[in-house]
Formats: sequence, structure tokens, C-alpha cells
Amino acid sequence: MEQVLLKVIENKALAPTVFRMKLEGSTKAITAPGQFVNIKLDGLYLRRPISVCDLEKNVLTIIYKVVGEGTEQMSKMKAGAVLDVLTGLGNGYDTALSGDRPLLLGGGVGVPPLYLLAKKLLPEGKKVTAVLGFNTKDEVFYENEFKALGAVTIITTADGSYGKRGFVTDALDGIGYTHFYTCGPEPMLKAVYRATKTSGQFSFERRMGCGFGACMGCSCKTITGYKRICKEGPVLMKEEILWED
Amino acid sequence: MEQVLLKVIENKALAPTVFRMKLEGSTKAITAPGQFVNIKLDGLYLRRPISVCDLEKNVLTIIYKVVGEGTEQMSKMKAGAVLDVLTGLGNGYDTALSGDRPLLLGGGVGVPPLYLLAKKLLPEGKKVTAVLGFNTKDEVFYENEFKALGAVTIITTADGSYGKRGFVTDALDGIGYTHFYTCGPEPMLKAVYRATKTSGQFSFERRMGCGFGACMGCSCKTITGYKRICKEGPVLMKEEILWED
Amino acid sequence: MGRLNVDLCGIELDNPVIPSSGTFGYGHEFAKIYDINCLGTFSFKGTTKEERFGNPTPRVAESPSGCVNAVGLQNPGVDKVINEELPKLKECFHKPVIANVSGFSLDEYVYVCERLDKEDQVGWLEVNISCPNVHGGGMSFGTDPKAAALVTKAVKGVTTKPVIMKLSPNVTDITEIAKACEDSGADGVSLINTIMAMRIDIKSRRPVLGNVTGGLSGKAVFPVALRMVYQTAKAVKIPVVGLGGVSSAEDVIEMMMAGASAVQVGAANLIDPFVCKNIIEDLPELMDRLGIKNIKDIIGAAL
Amino acid sequence: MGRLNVDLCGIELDNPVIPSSGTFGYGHEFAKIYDINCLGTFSFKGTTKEERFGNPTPRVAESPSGCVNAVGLQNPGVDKVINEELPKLKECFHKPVIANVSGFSLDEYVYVCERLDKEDQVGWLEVNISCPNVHGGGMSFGTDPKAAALVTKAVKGVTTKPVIMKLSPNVTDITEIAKACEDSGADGVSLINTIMAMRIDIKSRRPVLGNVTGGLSGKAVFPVALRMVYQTAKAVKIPVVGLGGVSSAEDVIEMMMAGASAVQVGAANLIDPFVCKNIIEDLPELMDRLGIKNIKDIIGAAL
Repeated sequence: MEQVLLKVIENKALAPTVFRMKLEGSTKAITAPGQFVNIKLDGLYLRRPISVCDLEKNVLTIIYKVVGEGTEQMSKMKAGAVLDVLTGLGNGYDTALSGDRPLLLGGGVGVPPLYLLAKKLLPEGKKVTAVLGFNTKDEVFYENEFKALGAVTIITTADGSYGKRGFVTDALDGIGYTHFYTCGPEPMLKAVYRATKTSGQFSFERRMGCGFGACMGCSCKTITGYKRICKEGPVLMKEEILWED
Repeated sequence: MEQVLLKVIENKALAPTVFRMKLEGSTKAITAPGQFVNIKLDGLYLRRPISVCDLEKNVLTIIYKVVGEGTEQMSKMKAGAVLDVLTGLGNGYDTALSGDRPLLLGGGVGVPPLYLLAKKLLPEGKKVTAVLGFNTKDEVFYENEFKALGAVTIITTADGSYGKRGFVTDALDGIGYTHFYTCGPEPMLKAVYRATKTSGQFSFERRMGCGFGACMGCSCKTITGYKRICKEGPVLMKEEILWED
Repeated sequence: MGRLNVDLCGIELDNPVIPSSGTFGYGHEFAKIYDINCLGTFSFKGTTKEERFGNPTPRVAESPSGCVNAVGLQNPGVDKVINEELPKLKECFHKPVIANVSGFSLDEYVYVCERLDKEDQVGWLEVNISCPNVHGGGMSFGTDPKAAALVTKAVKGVTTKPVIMKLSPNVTDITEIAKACEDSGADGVSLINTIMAMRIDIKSRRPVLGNVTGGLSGKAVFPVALRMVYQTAKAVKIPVVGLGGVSSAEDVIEMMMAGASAVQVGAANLIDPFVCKNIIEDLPELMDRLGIKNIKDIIGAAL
Repeated sequence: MGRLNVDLCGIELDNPVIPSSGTFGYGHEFAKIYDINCLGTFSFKGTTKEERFGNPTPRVAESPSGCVNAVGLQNPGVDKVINEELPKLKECFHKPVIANVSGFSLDEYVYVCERLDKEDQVGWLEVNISCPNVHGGGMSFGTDPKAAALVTKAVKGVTTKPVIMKLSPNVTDITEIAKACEDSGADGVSLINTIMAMRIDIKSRRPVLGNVTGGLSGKAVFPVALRMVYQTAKAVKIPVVGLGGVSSAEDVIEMMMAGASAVQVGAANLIDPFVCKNIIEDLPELMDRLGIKNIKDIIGAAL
């Protein structure tokens, strides 16, 4: 973990309520895809955790959906604004377990962390398939970015307005994979849990206090004991997950 | 009273901890010299009351000393910043009582409201004498501005480093006046109360809640009953003052 | 019957938004800047038998997301309120007003309520047994169920108007006090009054307030007020008026979902004089977004 | 003997800054980002007899200048704390630590204190009789002077280490509880724990927290905490540890002027992990500006 000041160098809408923000400054604490950053915002007490979508030298990309006061405020920020950010939080995805044909399953703003993951896996010669699910055509983002990386990219929309109709789990037939990585809303994660046949890694979202393991605000029960989503998570192995119903 | 958004068009240091800020926007609620405005600042709950120093068409000038969080924040503001301001607060000075030779007695940041007062009195053909007191040479401001208006301007400094040594009350000998107006720290006001022979008007400073008469936060006792410094004040007639000492 | 209407102890309000006592004077300052008839009603400055100057200044101190005040019930006394303030109010406010009553003895509460009971402009009596800023007065009645019951009974005996007891948050269990008031005939309770607090000036090393301690209000107290409203709404059957840090239409909705039949807005009036007018104007659109047809439908929705 | 030194129940602290229980875990997370030996000491996570998962999530909610939490005393239990956490702590922290103890019965308090009393790393026992977030536990002991006295006596009987009773602000008169603890042999009191509060999600119309209610902490509560520290410092002779919303060197000074012998920093650690280190570094310059030679000189300066 590192506390850094990052400068907004881009903040643009990718979809009606989805924005991409590029932040410039030290990113050295970020060591794995699937990790997140925790952002201090004016007038709000708790920081806002957002997963890392991309990483270049000294530039960090996040993609966020406007869901409340915090993300609302972020969506109005202009280039040049400076943010107090805790970086390199959480365990992140373990790329060593991918096998040669990893499958990436993302839903909505669960898609971004999978982008950095794909970017790590492909250079290792892995054959990456990304199935990205959205509600409707307007909300689709990053299809071309995944394709540009060289991932086989399949888009699903719940209303069938674009790509394959249905959820990501409706697009799995015929896809061979050695391991999977997923991130998205909990109902989708549960569907993925049921639909997948190999081992895999799930990234969870939780309301957090500190984001670095101090407050026990985001604890969950797992087969391997109590874990803090912000610290031993947000990524859990399929085998250790205990669904709270 | 009016609630307006005003744009900072100037914010510069006049002395080590004294700043002048020019604000652009509607000033129509300001009807008398000695009135004040109440400014909302980020991260602070209560507004900060500051007396009006000058008034041109759609431009309002205030002069403030950095004494706490609020004024500290103001001193860092850049041109272009927009402030939520309540304007036209308080009774202000009554220019009708000045007679033909009004005397203005100001101390430190008690000087600014007297500037707008002088600007009102001089065109009426009044012979205005302004005695402006400061602690030391570095802190002196607006001497030339008062002179430029045509007021006989005498500066005093407590340490004698500039102008006449001592307090404003040490500079009264030989000055003939028909009425006086004063603003400054309470010890100075008390000295003026004792040293003056005519009737006069005192402008008081108080910690305020609302600034427009709703909360009774700044009440004081006077010979003519209880008054709210923010509403029936900040200007009180010499004859009604009851010093709480 | 508009979608904002609510009932407060048998009197219909056009909307649930009520400036709270001590933040709205007797209405005049605000009537000068907007038509205060847009309000559900308002609760006027706490009134005692005799005129009071209140506490020494400073009476107000800044604090994070709020302020600490110790005004100490400055008011002109019930005679002047009846003979001067109410007639002046009649010209700018044409709805029943809430008369906020304070006292230092049972007799004083009774006397002031008896006087105000005869005023047609007065719709409700809000009896303040929770002022933290007057010694030996106010709060002592509000921190003991027996004393609260005594005041309630005595006041109910001299008025036919609905009596709303204003409760203190500075207690171990506010539901005990609320139940005591209910059992003694109170028509409603309003809560919370300010939370006892203080600030010290680290330069002078002295308390900031002339009264040393004061009451915290403003957004800072909202979650505490909400919790007490929620607990009280579960414990009593009479209407609960929710207040404490309410500053937006969202806060009003949240307070009502916690069980408030109407909502008072306090400190926010002091920093944004138009806040109540703005909240009332913001409510319909917010209700649309939240799928709320009539605001009374959400009272206690989270219970 | 530096100018920041203070005495806490007979043990000298290099400075009065103490991360409070529940915001600093068992120290490891912070030891990774700075040398926590710069602290006066810290109070570790509230420890019970058995391991506890605590309350259902969500456990934290945003509020103006603060947050509402209902973690519910998640901890590994006293055995694991002694066998795993304390040995790990020894590697990164070389000062006596405050052992924070919670319980659901008198016996549990006694058992846990007895176990921790034998640990050399433990300098003080901070007995939490004020947790608002566990049912039938914690707070019930802290809202009744007799129960508080009982716990104090029982705990004092099984330890030779200084016992600091952590008090709840959710009471009518905190000085009564503090005096009961003092009379029963407590070596100090720490206050305030969180103020019971809640939030409701107006979209779902349900309480935000899995536990429905939680405890408010953060800057918002500072003026309330300061008032209670001031009242308590006037009422008892034993040291008072002040906490509640402390977030800066200025807050530490204000708290000590109100009568605190040492100051705990809580919620601020969660949003600014370096806050305690920064406060300790800021204190000397602030003291120079305020003309304070030794920080212990200002304890109770405003009383």
C-alpha cells in the first residue's frame, strides 16, 4: 500500500453513467491485476474503492459507474484535479493459475479489472477468451480494447440489443478453458459459480471502511476461515467461497 | 438581504496577513456603508461575516485578516472562484447624522468599512477626517486610498514605526468634528468611547450564527434593549451602548 | 390533497417540512426573503413566562458539519409574543403555527401553555423539556421519565390543542421518556434537541462559548437523530416529529422512512436561509425518482 | 524526558497519541507502512473469550464528517491473540500495548483479563463496557453505574496491571458511570466510545447496516466527546483518556485542555493511515505556536 497524490489527466464518459479516469503519479504499489485503489473525495468521510483497469508507467486507469455521491463527484472532475489515493490494495488475481486457456468473465463495471489481467496473460502466450456482459447496447464498453490486446472477445447483453442475448453464463457453450477469472455483480458471480467446471477466481465488491485491513468492515466467511475482502480479497478462489445464501 | 453567487476577480495581500478580495456579481442588497456580507466556505459549517469596504457597479470589495480556518482558506482563493454569499446584512452607518465635519476612527481591519463611508460622505460636501490606527508600519494599508478620496488622513502606529505613535485616540487633539464613526477591536472602541465628546456610531464584531437575525447568536444588551449585532447592529449609537466589559 | 400532505396530530399539513424552534425566530426575517406560507408550518422561538436575554456571548461555535450553540432561550416573554409577535406574524403567515414553550418550573410551563392555548394562530404546543443550555431548567425535565410525565400531564390539563413534547437526546434511553409522555397524554413527540457538546479555543485555553457547554446541531447529528427517531417510532403510537441535521430533501425522506410523521429543519436555516423552500421544491422530483406516490406512504417504511 | 511525554496510570508514554481499539487491528497493517514505535502506544482490537465473526455486512456507512459502523467485535479470541497476534506484534512494536477487552458476561471479562494479565507485552487493560453493536453485551454494562462498578471490581481482582474502563456516551450522565468505576478501583477511564446511530438507504428503504444500528465516529462527534471528557475530568481524579473524532494535532491539544491525560485516535486511522504519525510530527511546532513547553502542562488547562 502507498498513499499518493495522483493528477487527473483524463475523465471521459464511456457509456451513459460509466466513466474512465486516467490518473498520473506513482503506481509502484500496484503489483497485480484485480487490486484496487481507495480515493479520498471532498466532503465525503470514507474513501471510495475502485478497481484498477489499466496500468502504464506512472499512469493508472480506472473505470467507474456513477452510483452515488462519491462517483457523482468524480464524474464532474476536470483534468488537472489532484486526488489523495491509497494504491495497491487487495490481493489481486493470481495469473500463475491460469493454465494455457484462461477464461475471463466480466459483468458491467466488473469488466475493468479483467482488462489489466488480460494484458498480463496474453504476453505470457496464454489463449485468453473474454466474455463481457452488459444490460444493453448503450452500456457496452471496452470490446475493442480487449480485441486489440488479442483476446477472443464475446459480448452479451441481457436484452439482446448487442452481441449474444443473455448473461455471460449463456455464452459458455463450446468454450474450452483451463481456469477462469470473474468480476461483476453478486448474482452473476453466483451464476458463474454454478456454470463453471474448472477452478477459478472471483473478485468481490463490498462496502468498505478503510480498504486496507484495519477495520474489519468488509469481512466475509469462507471455507478457509474469515477473510477481509479488502485484504485477503477482493479475489477469492472458487473452492473457498461460502455464499451468504 | 440577498443570497448571491459572487466571482472572485482579485485576491491580493495588502499587508502580511491582510488581504483584499474583489467579488463580482449582484450587490444591490447592500444599501449602507458598515453593512457586511456572510460567506459560505467549503468544509466549514457557519458562514464567515466580513464588512464591505467598497462598492462599485457589480463589484464588491472586502478586506480581511487571516485569523482562522475560514480566512486562511479565503487567502488561498484564485480569481475565478465562485462564492455563495449573503449580502446586505446589518444596519450600517447612518450618514445623515454626520454633520459637516465627520471624524472616522478605524483600527486594523476595522478600517475597511470606513472607506465606503468616506466615499459616501465626501460627495455630500462633508469635511472628512480619517484617523487610521495600526500596530506597526508593515500593517498599514489604505492610507493613499483615503487620501485619494479627499479625506484628511492621519495614520497612527502603536510602535511609532510610521505616522503618529500611539492609538487613534492619541491623535485627536486639535481635530474638530461634528460626529464620529468608528470600527475596530473592542479595547479601541472603549478608548474611543471615553475620548470622544460628540455623539457617534460604533461598529461591533461578534461571533455570529446566521448573520441575519434568526438565531440570536450575537445578541447584546443596550440601553434601548436587547439587540442583535447582525440585525439591529453591527452599528450602535454611542448613547445606547452598554459595555459588558 | 397533494402528494406532500401529512397529518400532524389531527391537523393537515401541506407538506412535512417545518423549520424548528430557535432557527426561525418568529418568522419575520424569513418572510422578508420568501413566502413562508410554502412551509408545512414552523415552530417559533422557545417562549418563557418572562423576557430572557439568555446566555453570555459567544453563543455559537463552529464544529465539523455542524455548530455548537448556547443561546439560552432568549425570548421576549409570552406577553410580548402574544401582543406583538403573533399579530406581526398574522400578516405574513396564514397557517397554524407551532408554539414552542420552555420553562424552569412546572408552573411556568403551565402558565405559558395556558396563555398560548387561547391564541387562534397557535395550532400545536411544542413543549421543550430538553434545552441543554439553561441551568436547572429545560433538560432536567427531559432526562427523567417521571418529570417528563408530570410536565405532560400538567400541560395537557390547560390546553385543548395538540401537545408535542420535545425530547432530549442526552439520555440513556429516549424511548422511556417518549413512552412516559405518551402515557401521560402527549399527542406527539419531537426529537432530537441538540446534543450537549463544547469547544475550547486552544489559543486562549478557554471554552469558546460563554456558557462553557452548548448543544451540537447540523448534519453531524443526523445519524444519531435518525436512530432515535427509529427507536421511538417503534416504541410509541403517537406521531414522531423527526429533527436533527436535516438539510436536504433526501434527509427528509430518510427521516420519514425511520418513522417521522413530519420533519423539522433546524441549523440548516442559519447557513442557507432558503433551505426549507428548496427542500419543499425538491421533494416531488426526488419522490418520482424513488417511486414514492404520496410522501405519507413512506412514514416508517424502514421499521 | 521529551516535551511530548505523558504519564498514563504510572506508565510513561513518549507522547499522548494512541490509536484506538478497532481502528488499528493488532498493529500489523500499520507496521507495514510506518514504524509504529513512534506511537505513545495503541489499543488493540477488542478481544473476547471465543473467536467472533461479528455482525453481518454491510458494517460501515458514510455520514457527514464521520461514519457509522457495526463490526460487532470480530476478533480471533483471546487464545489466538496470545498465541499468534502478540508474538507477531513483538517483532514490530517494542512498547507496552493496551489490551482492549470485551465480554458478554462478568465471567468473560474476568477470564479474558486474567489471561491477558500474564502477558508482558500488555501494559494496560482497557475494558470495553460500551460497545453499542453487540446485543445483550458490552453497552449494557456501561449504561448502569452498578454494573460498571461490578465489572471494574471483578477485573481489578484478577490483574495487577492498570485497568482503564472504556465508557459509553449513550448515557444521561457519563460522570456517574466514571465515578462508579473510580470508586471501584479503576485506574483510568477512556471515553467516548461511538454514539449509537443509523442510516437508511432511501432507494431500498432498508437500514444500510446489517445490524440496523451502529456507532457514529469521526470528526462529527468531536465536540460531544470533548464535552464528556471535560465533565468527566472535573468529576474524577483518575486519568481520563480522551477520544472521539480526534483527527489532528489541534484536536489532541483541545482534548488535553479539556482534561485528557492521553488521547486516542480512532476513525481517522481508517481514512488516513498515516494520521497518528503525522499528528505526532505536527505537535512540537503547534506547541511552539501556542507557547506550550511540555504537553503535560496543558492537561485540564480549560477546566
